[in-house]
Amino acid sequence: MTVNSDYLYELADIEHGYGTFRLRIPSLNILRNSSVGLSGPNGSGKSTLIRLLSFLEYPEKGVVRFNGRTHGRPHVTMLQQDPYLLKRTVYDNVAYGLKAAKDTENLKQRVTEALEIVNLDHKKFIHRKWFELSGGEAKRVALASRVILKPEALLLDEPVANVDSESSIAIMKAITWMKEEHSSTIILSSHDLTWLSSITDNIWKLSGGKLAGSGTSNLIPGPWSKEREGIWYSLLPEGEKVYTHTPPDAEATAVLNPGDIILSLKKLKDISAINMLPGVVVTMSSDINAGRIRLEIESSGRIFYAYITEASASKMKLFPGKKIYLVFKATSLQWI
Amino acid sequence: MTVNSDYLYELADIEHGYGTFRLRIPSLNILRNSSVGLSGPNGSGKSTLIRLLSFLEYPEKGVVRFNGRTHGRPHVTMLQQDPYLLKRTVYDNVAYGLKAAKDTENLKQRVTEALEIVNLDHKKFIHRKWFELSGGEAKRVALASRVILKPEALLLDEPVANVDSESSIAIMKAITWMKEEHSSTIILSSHDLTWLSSITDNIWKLSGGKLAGSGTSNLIPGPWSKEREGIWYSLLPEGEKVYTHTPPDAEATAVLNPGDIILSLKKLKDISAINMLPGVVVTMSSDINAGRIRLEIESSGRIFYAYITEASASKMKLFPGKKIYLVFKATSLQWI
Amino acid sequence: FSEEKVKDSGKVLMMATTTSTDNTGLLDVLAKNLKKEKGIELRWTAVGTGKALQMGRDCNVDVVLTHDPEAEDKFVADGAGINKTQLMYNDFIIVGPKNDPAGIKKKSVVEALKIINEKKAVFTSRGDKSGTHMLELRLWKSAGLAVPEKEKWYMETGQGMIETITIAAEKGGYTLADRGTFIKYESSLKGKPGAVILVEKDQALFNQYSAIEVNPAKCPKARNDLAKAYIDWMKSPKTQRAIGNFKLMKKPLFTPNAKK
Amino acid sequence: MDYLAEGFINAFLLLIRGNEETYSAVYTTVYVSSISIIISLVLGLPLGFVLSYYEFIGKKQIRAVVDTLLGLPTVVVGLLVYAFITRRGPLGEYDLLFNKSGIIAGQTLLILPVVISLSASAIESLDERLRSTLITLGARGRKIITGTLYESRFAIMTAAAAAYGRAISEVGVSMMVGGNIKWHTRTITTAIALETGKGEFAMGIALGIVLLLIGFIVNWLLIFLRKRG
Amino acid sequence: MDYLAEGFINAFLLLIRGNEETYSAVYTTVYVSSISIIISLVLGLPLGFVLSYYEFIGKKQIRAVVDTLLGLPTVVVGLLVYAFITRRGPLGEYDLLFNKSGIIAGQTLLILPVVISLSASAIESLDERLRSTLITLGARGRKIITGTLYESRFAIMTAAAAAYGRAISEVGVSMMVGGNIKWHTRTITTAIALETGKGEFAMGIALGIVLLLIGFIVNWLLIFLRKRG
Ligand SMILES: Nc1ncnc2c1ncn2[C@@H]1O[C@H](COP(=O)(O)OP(=O)(O)OP(=O)(O)O)[C@@H](O)[C@H]1O
Ligand SMILES: Nc1ncnc2c1ncn2[C@@H]1O[C@H](COP(=O)(O)OP(=O)(O)OP(=O)(O)O)[C@@H](O)[C@H]1O
Ligand SMILES: [Mg+2]
Ligand SMILES: [Mg+2]
Repeated sequence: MTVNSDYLYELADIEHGYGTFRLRIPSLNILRNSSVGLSGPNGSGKSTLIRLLSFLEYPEKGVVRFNGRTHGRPHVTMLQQDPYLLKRTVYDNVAYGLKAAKDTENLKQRVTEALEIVNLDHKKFIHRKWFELSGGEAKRVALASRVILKPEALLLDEPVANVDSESSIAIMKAITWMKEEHSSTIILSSHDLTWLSSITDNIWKLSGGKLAGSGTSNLIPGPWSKEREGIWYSLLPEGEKVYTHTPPDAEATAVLNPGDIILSLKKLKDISAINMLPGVVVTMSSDINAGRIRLEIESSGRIFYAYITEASASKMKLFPGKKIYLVFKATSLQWI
Repeated sequence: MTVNSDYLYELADIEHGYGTFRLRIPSLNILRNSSVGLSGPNGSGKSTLIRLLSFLEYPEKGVVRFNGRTHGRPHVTMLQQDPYLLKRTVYDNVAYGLKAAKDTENLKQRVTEALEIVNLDHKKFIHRKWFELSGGEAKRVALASRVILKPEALLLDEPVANVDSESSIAIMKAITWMKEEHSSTIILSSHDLTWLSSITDNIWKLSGGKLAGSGTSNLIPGPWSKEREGIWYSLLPEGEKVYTHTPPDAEATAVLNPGDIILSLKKLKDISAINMLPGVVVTMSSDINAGRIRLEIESSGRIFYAYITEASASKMKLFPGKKIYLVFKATSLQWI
Repeated sequence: FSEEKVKDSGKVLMMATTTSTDNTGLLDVLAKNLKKEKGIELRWTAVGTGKALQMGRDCNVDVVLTHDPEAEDKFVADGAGINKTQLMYNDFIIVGPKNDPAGIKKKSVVEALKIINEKKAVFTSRGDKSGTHMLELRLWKSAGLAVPEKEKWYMETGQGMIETITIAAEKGGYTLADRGTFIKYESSLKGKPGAVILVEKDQALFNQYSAIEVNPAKCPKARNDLAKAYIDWMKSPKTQRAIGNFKLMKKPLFTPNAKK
Repeated sequence: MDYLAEGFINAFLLLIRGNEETYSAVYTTVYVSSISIIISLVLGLPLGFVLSYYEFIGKKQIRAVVDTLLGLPTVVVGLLVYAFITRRGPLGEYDLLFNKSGIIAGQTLLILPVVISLSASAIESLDERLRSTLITLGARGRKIITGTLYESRFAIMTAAAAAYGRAISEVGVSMMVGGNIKWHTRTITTAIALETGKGEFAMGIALGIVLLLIGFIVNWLLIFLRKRG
Repeated sequence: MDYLAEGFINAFLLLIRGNEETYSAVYTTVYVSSISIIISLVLGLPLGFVLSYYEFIGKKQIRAVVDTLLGLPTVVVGLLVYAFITRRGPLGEYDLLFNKSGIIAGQTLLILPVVISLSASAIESLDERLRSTLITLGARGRKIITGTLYESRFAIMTAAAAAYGRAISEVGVSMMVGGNIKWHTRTITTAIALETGKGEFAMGIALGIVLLLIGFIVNWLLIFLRKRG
């Protein structure tokens, strides 16, 4: 039945929206047993896409295929961004899904395990009522009630917002374990790119309802103004200009691949790259692809992502707080 | 009336709790026009403390003094961890507080400004209904409806959870502006210590309802087991042991000041420090106190915070992904 | 609430009466004449005799028009009312199923009740202390029988006349009814009634209606002047004629018998 | 069955031909129940708020009493009001008996528990975060009440619809206190009782249909207030 | 006012002395209204769920009709049921008229709109995240209904209390369909109507108090179900 058994999800010509917002995905395939991250600014459509993938909503146009079929509810489970606990005890919340599926063997023990997976002490929490929890505890109870179902696809919308750093690690490990032991496919959204890239095979970036390159691309939204013939610019929040060639329309959003950015300690002269933005390194973090370091650089009120090898990092003596220049060509900006 | 006019808040002998949880604060004073961060694991009492400071609840024991008085509601405003929007339009949500205070001069313009402060395009959002928002947008609308009130004390419970990185910067700047232009006192909680330390004068750490040192202290919870006379240890999630001298009780939590940690590239021998944990640098970020770099190091499933100067960072060629050892003495652990 | 002030200033007479006078439509005709001739606005509330007298006792009405001689006498004796005046009568009948299973047709009332008791035929009773009910109780007594209250065949409906007839018809039983209501019942069923008249024109079945003024000594606010005028007007030959001429389904319902 | 069909025809004729008696009863019904519902909402909503928003000793007991009063038979309310406003009663001098104001008092008493109980339940179902949101936004006193009621506006509207339904359909109070006096205190329901008592079942059904039409118009208007679907 | 005091004493005497007639009416009332409420909940809760959970064309209109039926006078329901179950009606052969089963049918018809409307309103007030939570946890079909009703259990209990109140306090159906036959179909409310009609106002009040006592016991039991406060 399945056209290509390597793909768990196949999306074609999707269009979906509310009000003025439209999610448009011409094509997207998700490999079985992979883990995919979704990033992008608020309102870019991450939650909308996750709702479509969990079959909570059906797209207005196009189809979402799961294992080649157009429905997949029993095999998919999702954690909402702002999860809701049933008005019952923690135990009843976590056990609910298994009870609904009439799979109640060893229930007590499985609930205990699920709580441990999300780093909650079952002795302390199992008998609490839904309102006797802090924000992060509630989030983790909701997560436990999904993890316990061991679904084919596990969709998590911002699972570590409000969660403490130790539990983030625990959740990261739980997700890896789900992927390895239960061959689950994992789809996650998060604003914490460090966390997200430590757990996913690749990250899709969304912007205004469109896929804007994969990985941790930089987005440069419009409006674009004309500087002179063939050269247009967009203003960053604190006044610096990003230059490009003629944009498709004045409101278009440009994508800048982090790999296309050159870092320099000094202002460079007489080079072909037109963009030279002053910035400050905010954080450096290790990337899942060993040997590479991910940088967050603030420039004119906006965060840019860039990569650097360990070798050049130590050669440039880069550390957080250091002032540097971001150098890239007008043609490096691509349109979505 | 006020005993000491430098302090906006004076807390003495506070005790408050639900179920088995107790928040106990023998004494805490918050300087006027300062910005204070609250950190700590889930369930440590951050939200509880913020509710007390916002006079939403009154402590079972002890008093919270605001400007020397025991109530302060009209001068304090708070953003809940999991904010709730009134079932009205964005405009009505943001304008609600000013209307309630019958302060409606220039209302439209002030609402527009408040939305811009939280990085929302007022033209796009002002007429939306409460349910026509993404998670991060809703959070920012809730924040705008607090910022617009320009209160004497602004309490924000995890203001940037679910918020994208660009908006985080905008919110950071808005808060700084509130502090400088309106002499507001700001109290924030967050799990994002990088963000938090970039905006606060100092951070209080909470653990199990108690203040556990200021700043980004490391917490090492029990249970403690006896290794031999005078030497006890606590197991980290992945099996490493942290040693200390006799704890006050087996369940006590120890505090380890980041300044007491020595970083080493090699395993050290024949030294007086008993603890030597292998770890990996996860992130490096610039600290508000210039010249210092904050490190997050994962060791045995737990994150440790440490500081290092720029000079030693470049001498040691430290970068994210590097393996190092955390060295500290048994006596560096303090009990709360 | 301006229209309600009329009651104090204008000539508004408040009367409590039984449902039979109201349901037949007699009062609508009389009230129109009274307004025209005397300028008195008659307002009435139609309830059971028991309740009507109680409303008189409570001073909530100025005059009562009822049909239960014993209760009326007690009402006057208690000092609640004065000047009891007989105005008209109609008569009662016993109705039952057309095939008359117990066989009481054309018997006297006393005999009919005896047969019903013997054969344990279904009998529905108003059971509501209305004039009709009180008469029924007296009839059982004069037949030398105890009221068969707890018998299975004896059903107390505790409802109005029409309902009681309807229940009798549904259950294939007998009941005591006033002629006026029965005519109404027949007419509403368009000539396919579930019950027919079996016993009638017995002296014991006369049903006397009387008006009583509420005692102004006990109820100072009562409009005794209007009550007196109303009763006088009811007694007048013209009104008495009008009562005699009042017909439903072309059948006269009431016989005027006010003493001159 | 015949009189159902006949009832429909009669209802139509009554309204088309402009039967004066019917219009008088319609007017009385609408007048009396509209005033009753307004008074009950004004009194009942704040009480419902207090009963759900605050914690106090005896709260549950009071709630049980209010819920019990939902089952107050209309005749009993009629009797109670009668006892007070009868000429010999404590309020006898105000001349409320057999007047519309008496019916209004009785209906208000009758539907007040409906408004209190249903609005308390509506407010209880609200998100717990609403309270702290209103307070942190600076709402005080009356603003908290109105803000809370506004958040539960759809459920409050259902409460109002249920209370209105109870008012226009009740017969015990109107009969006992109003007296079913033609042109004056006769409501549609007392007219139905009268017609049914006369055996005019078709007429009773006809008037019932008229009453339902009124209710339908009122509820149709409410729909326009419920914008969000 | 005397009636009130006298009524209280009478109520006390009725219950203490074990008045047989009263106990018979109490039994009939409780029996009839308990069965009616059970049938109405079984039918009404799923209908209320459908009316609030799904989106379909005509939903608002149906809701307006249901809300209108909240104002259905009990006499009219009585007449309707009567038309069907009279000997000459379509269901005449089943001998429902003047029997408890007839009253049950009528009361069910009467309180079904109450259950539907109030439960629909209760479910509408639920957090919108509940639906997606139940679905993502794998609930299907009946599980979604029960899960949703369970989340709104406090408001549903209020709906049940309101419906029960309407059933035990109604008089039109019991009178018209039941016939108020002593020892058989006489309920407390028809007994009250009878006593009041006789002018025995104190007795009417006394029976009203007895009825309220029953209601209070029922609501008191419900309190123990509402654990969370
Ligand atoms: N019910 C709705 N009606 C109208 N607009 C909506 C609705 N739900 C979401 N939107 C809009 O759709 C867009 C996409 O929302 P979505 O929740 O998918 O964003 P997101 O990427 O998850 O954002 P966030 O990071 O804030 O969670 C937003 O602009 C939002 O305002
Ligand atoms: N209503 C309640 N009843 C019982 N226990 C409660 C209640 N609210 C909170 N708690 C408990 O009190 C403790 C402190 O909660 P609090 O919300 O202050 O934590 P927090 O530090 O804000 O955590 P988080 O980072 O998850 O937001 C937690 O253990 C929580 O389970
Ligand atoms: Mg989202
Ligand atoms: Mg919290």
